[in-house]
Amino acid sequence: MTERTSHTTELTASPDVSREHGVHLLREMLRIRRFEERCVELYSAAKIRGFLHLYIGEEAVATGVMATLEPDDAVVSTYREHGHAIAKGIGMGPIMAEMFGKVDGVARGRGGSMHLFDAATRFYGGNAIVAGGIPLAVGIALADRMQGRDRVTVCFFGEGAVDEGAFHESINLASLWDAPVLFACENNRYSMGMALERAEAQTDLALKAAGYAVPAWHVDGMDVLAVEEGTRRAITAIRAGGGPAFIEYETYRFRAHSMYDPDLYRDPKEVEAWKQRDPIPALIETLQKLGHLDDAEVAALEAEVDAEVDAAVAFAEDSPLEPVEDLHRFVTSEVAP
Amino acid sequence: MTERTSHTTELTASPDVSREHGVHLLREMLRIRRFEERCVELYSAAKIRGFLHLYIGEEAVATGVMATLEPDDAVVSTYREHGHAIAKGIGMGPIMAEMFGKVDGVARGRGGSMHLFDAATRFYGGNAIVAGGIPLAVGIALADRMQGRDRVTVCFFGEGAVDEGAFHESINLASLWDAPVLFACENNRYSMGMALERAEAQTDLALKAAGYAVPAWHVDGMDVLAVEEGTRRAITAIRAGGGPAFIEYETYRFRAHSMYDPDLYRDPKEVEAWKQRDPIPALIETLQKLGHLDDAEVAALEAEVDAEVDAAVAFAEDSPLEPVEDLHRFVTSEVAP
Amino acid sequence: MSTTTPAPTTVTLTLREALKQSLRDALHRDERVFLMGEDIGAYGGCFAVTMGLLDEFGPERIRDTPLSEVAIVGTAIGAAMNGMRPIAEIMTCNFSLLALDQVINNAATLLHMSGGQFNVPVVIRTTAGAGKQLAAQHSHSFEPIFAHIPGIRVLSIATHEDARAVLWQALEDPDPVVLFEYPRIMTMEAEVPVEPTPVDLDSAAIRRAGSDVTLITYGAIQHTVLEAAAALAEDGIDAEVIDLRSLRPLDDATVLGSVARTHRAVVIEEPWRTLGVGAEVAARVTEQAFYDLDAPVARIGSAEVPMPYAKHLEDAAQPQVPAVVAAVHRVMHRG
Amino acid sequence: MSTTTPAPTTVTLTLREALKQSLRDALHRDERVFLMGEDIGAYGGCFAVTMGLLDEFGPERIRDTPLSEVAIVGTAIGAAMNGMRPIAEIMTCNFSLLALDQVINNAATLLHMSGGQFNVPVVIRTTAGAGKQLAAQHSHSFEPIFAHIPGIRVLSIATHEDARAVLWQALEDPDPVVLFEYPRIMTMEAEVPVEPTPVDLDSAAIRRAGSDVTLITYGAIQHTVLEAAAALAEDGIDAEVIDLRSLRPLDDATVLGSVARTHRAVVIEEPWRTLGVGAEVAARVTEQAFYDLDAPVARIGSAEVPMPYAKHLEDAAQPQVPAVVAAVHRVMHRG
Ligand SMILES: Cc1ncc(C[n+]2csc(CCOP(=O)(O)OP(=O)(O)O)c2C)c(N)n1
Ligand SMILES: Cc1ncc(C[n+]2csc(CCOP(=O)(O)OP(=O)(O)O)c2C)c(N)n1
Ligand SMILES: [Mg+2]
Ligand SMILES: [Mg+2]
Repeated sequence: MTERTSHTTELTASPDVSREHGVHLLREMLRIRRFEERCVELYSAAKIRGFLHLYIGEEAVATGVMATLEPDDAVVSTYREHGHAIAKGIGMGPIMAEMFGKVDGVARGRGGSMHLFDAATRFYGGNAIVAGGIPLAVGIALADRMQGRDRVTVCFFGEGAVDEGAFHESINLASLWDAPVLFACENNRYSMGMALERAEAQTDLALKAAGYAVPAWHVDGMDVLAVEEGTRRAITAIRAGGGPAFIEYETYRFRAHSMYDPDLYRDPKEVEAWKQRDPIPALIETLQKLGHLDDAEVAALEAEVDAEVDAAVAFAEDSPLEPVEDLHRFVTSEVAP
Repeated sequence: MTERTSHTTELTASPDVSREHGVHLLREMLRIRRFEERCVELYSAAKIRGFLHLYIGEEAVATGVMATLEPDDAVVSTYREHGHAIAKGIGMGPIMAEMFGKVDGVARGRGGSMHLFDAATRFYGGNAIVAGGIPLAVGIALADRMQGRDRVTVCFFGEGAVDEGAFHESINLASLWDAPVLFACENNRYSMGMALERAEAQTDLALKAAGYAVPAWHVDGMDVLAVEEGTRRAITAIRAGGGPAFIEYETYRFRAHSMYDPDLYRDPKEVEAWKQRDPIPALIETLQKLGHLDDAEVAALEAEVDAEVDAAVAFAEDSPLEPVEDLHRFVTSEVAP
Repeated sequence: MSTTTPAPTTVTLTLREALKQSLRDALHRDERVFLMGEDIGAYGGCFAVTMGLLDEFGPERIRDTPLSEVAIVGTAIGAAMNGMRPIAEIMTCNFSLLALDQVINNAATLLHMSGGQFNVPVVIRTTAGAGKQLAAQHSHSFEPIFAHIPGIRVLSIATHEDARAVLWQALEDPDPVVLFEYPRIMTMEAEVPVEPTPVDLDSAAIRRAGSDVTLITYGAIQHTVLEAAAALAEDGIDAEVIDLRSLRPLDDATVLGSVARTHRAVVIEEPWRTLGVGAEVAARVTEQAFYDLDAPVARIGSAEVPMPYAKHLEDAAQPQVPAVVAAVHRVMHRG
Repeated sequence: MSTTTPAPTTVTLTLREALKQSLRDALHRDERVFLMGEDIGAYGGCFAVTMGLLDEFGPERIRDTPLSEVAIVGTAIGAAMNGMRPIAEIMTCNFSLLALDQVINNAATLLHMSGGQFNVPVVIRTTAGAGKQLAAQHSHSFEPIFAHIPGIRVLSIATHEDARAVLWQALEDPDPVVLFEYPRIMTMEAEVPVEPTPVDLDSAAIRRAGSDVTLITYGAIQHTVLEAAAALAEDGIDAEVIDLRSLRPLDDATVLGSVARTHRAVVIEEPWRTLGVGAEVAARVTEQAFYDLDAPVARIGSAEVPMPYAKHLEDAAQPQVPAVVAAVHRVMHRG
């Protein structure tokens, strides 16, 4: 009888954070939250259409992860990517315009909510095929490595993506080829209506990474400081040439899967319990305890964020539509790059 | 820091075996070996065409596994399946006729070497898409379970199939649904020219099964008694309703991947070393040590097997071809079943 | 109390309800039937077609699966080979590509490759089509890819009558059946007989009789084509509208019979035109009725672009009434 | 010693060697080019096309992969989006179905879906065709499935000249290119100029000029078609043979130009006929040259069966010279 062991580590944050950085994190989370709350209104007003998947409740993950990245690091995301896009630094205006289907949108209105792209910030898109973006991330990272660039690619995906063969093929290849990728698994416990324990025979997702000799950690995804600390450790190792890493962020979406979802499969008590762990009030409390923030400052921050969201909506409203004659553009490249 | 542990067990055989059973195992291995040696000749003589993948060196696996099965148990296999087909009880004649492309072949000449099928012995085919048969096995097993039948399905595949997403999706589903499947992984260390350690970041394959909460064992695939003992333990647990199990049989193919393969990627010394572990002489030695067998009996066995192979070839030679007019038969069913 | 009102003979159903009734009917009739797919149970089905079935039939027969398209289809094939009658759902055909190997290399192939020993009575339900601003990865129409494959039957179901009958008929087939349904029209209502009427899904259906031109179509877009036919009627052009319904095998007889009368044909489909079903229909009509034709068969499909999100672009990319009307005018005025 | 023999101007190559030269050339010219695929390195390539390249270019540029078709294609796409010029090999198109989601939903889609920001200069090499008794799962011809998809370019390479030029040309394309090669003819030899000549792979090639009938084809089967043309010449029928070469986009001009002269056409391809490339070509010719045609365009494809192993059945299932000759006779004697 041989015993094989794989190690995973629970990370918890040190409550130490500078005022400046703490306020930055809070601002980012608020920007995402308020942006999406406005999206809900705009969806009801039929300004936004198609699928709309909200990140509300999960803001600590995108915010904490992006805090560890350099501007040149790349991100690959899913259809639930508003938070990632905003935190990576794409302007709210072009994101909102995208959701309005306008030509000043980040994808000229061709992508919509699920497909935000931005070459300037190395945001390689919302991919709406579950796990479909994971091999792309491996390739993007590999290209950086082959070209001698000191960059990391962060690949976000939900715990549902772990069901897909594409995840397994990709993490194995990343491990074999030492691709500088962080596999950032946002475990919000449900893939649409499917609870993790009904979808995976082994629910410890980090253990799966061990099947590919990839170091793996569990991180409290409701605590932005824990997210940042855990992620930084992984990113540092990856950037140092240590090959890929995997982090499972334990989180929760406060809203339904999409605007179409009647949310029949979750116990309202469960949702309520998770809402008690809302990362935004939690951070405010920490910062106030540390004496970094008073109520007036919070109010000012809120006002600042509201103004930004207002401006984004105005920008989106004002943007023209792409002329219909341009429908066939970008099926193939217009100039050789 | 949490530690997660998965257990796998090395099994080694007890050298205890009855004379009758020992001779049975030897006969089966010889039948497979001699059949395939004849296939090589017939390939050179252009009687057999297409791909021909030999099992020579791996006979202990098919033989030991089948010794644990009931006639009603099902088998799903790959393109390297002559050994499985013979050991499962399909007549050598119809198998050889298949390889000749004749109408009396197990698949009327439509399948050839890679696609042996036999409903009577519940042999669900050689599947030639790597890992393509694995979900079928889960479904076959599930159907038995749903219909209250006390049967097991054995799914053979090479270690290369573990690279494919299909393996991961399938073993997860089997585990979730308690499908009575044995995942029988024949680890012969190469998938075509790709050495396992170049293809899998984590080469302990049984550890991957742990990622799906499936019990897993390593078994010496060059020792037919070890194969039988280890498999029996798994099959008993599966039949008792314990859900799927995974066994990694450590084995080796003595020949190239297929008749097209120049075998440039293996060190001849490595091949030689494995040939020293040939399961057939090893079993003969064990049986002789136990006083179960003398040289004359071995010779008689050899003669018996040669005669069977001769008869199979004669059967194949004599079989007619399917009329060309029947080409379109079996694209759809002829009668509703 | 003692008076009885006569039982109603018709009922108003949405297409969604018609499909659900068909599933319920199949589950009741044959205990070997079971459903498996992503979110068909606890969630209630991506398009609510399977809503309530988990409660009614329990988790052994309404099986929620992980996000594992290969395993879903492959497992269903295996179960079908071993005595069950699985109905596997691939939420939308956008994800069916992930399982296409199983469909082509196994479902469509095993009967032939096993010399007739193993038939595969699996039904695979999926959905197709654009029109809800879901963008490129969620708006595909892959009927042509499936219709290319020998060994499977491909049905396209876009009316209430067909929807109510389809699953039982598909399950009676000993071979694999791939069903395309259309989310865009799930809420469309129609009055139908209380008792489902058997329909012959092997043959194309003439949805509107006409004498001047044959409009050949299938799927949700047929409702657009019927609108176009109504518009054409106002112009004095009497269009016959044929819903192919079975995309593999194709029912040539109905199409040719119509073209023999009208001498003109337009094929309208939602997939991309190049190598679409329309190419095949046009080629067949031309091969078999060359001298009947007064004009070449015209074809309309979606613009050959990944489907954009923005409504005005999506609308422009899909076949619309004016394009159908214009194409008919072109074939009427040529030849 | 001091005398120099003039450098030879031609060289005899197998198709395999021509393809290998094309790969070497690409690897030498641009250091961003790298190869990835199953058994391309240590094994030497499933069809020996990449034999020796690992020694020459090393494991960073000749990357053996696990059996993971999704990851191979997806990773290549990602690398292409980030400055590399990957050539991904899917050993045979039989396995390409496993990666089709990546091809369609990512490679073909990302440029458009990102509003023009991310082009995907990936080359995917694969092989197609039957004829080696490899049975149903190893004999597919999936060119039609790929040719249906907007956003990718699909090339079919079956001559030495094309083979020597193809990879560099494909790599010059800023968008995804899927290359079909043909194992059955890898050992075919031809004398070609020592220096590769640039060829225009966007356009169809007239492989044999003729005036009586246009035979439109692509891939390995064109050599069968050329044989048929030779046989027809003995019957006094002068056939023009066109190799489409680019299956997406299709070069209509070359085809229509020929049909305008011959007034008759037959399309011959190795895939199944239904919804094949031939359907599209027939539909286009009919649409654009209806009044030029003296007979409907005829189509020949493989029998609509999963390919059987037995030689006589495999032969019967594939297009052969007599079938081509017979089809030509039919179109010559009609109309
Ligand atoms: C291959 C594929 N299968 C199914 C779907 C439909 N679908 C969209 S999102 C989703 C749930 C994914 O869950 P998870 O990965 O956990 O991410 P989350 O939505 O929770 O963020 C499903 C099933 C899809 N988009 N792609
Ligand atoms: C999906 C797929 N990819 C590639 C191949 C080509 N191929 C055939 S056998 C083989 C090697 C498989 O190795 P393994 O699973 O270890 O089985 P073994 O041949 O060693 O028994 C490969 C790559 C295939 N048949 N199917
Ligand atoms: Mg989730
Ligand atoms: Mg192997």
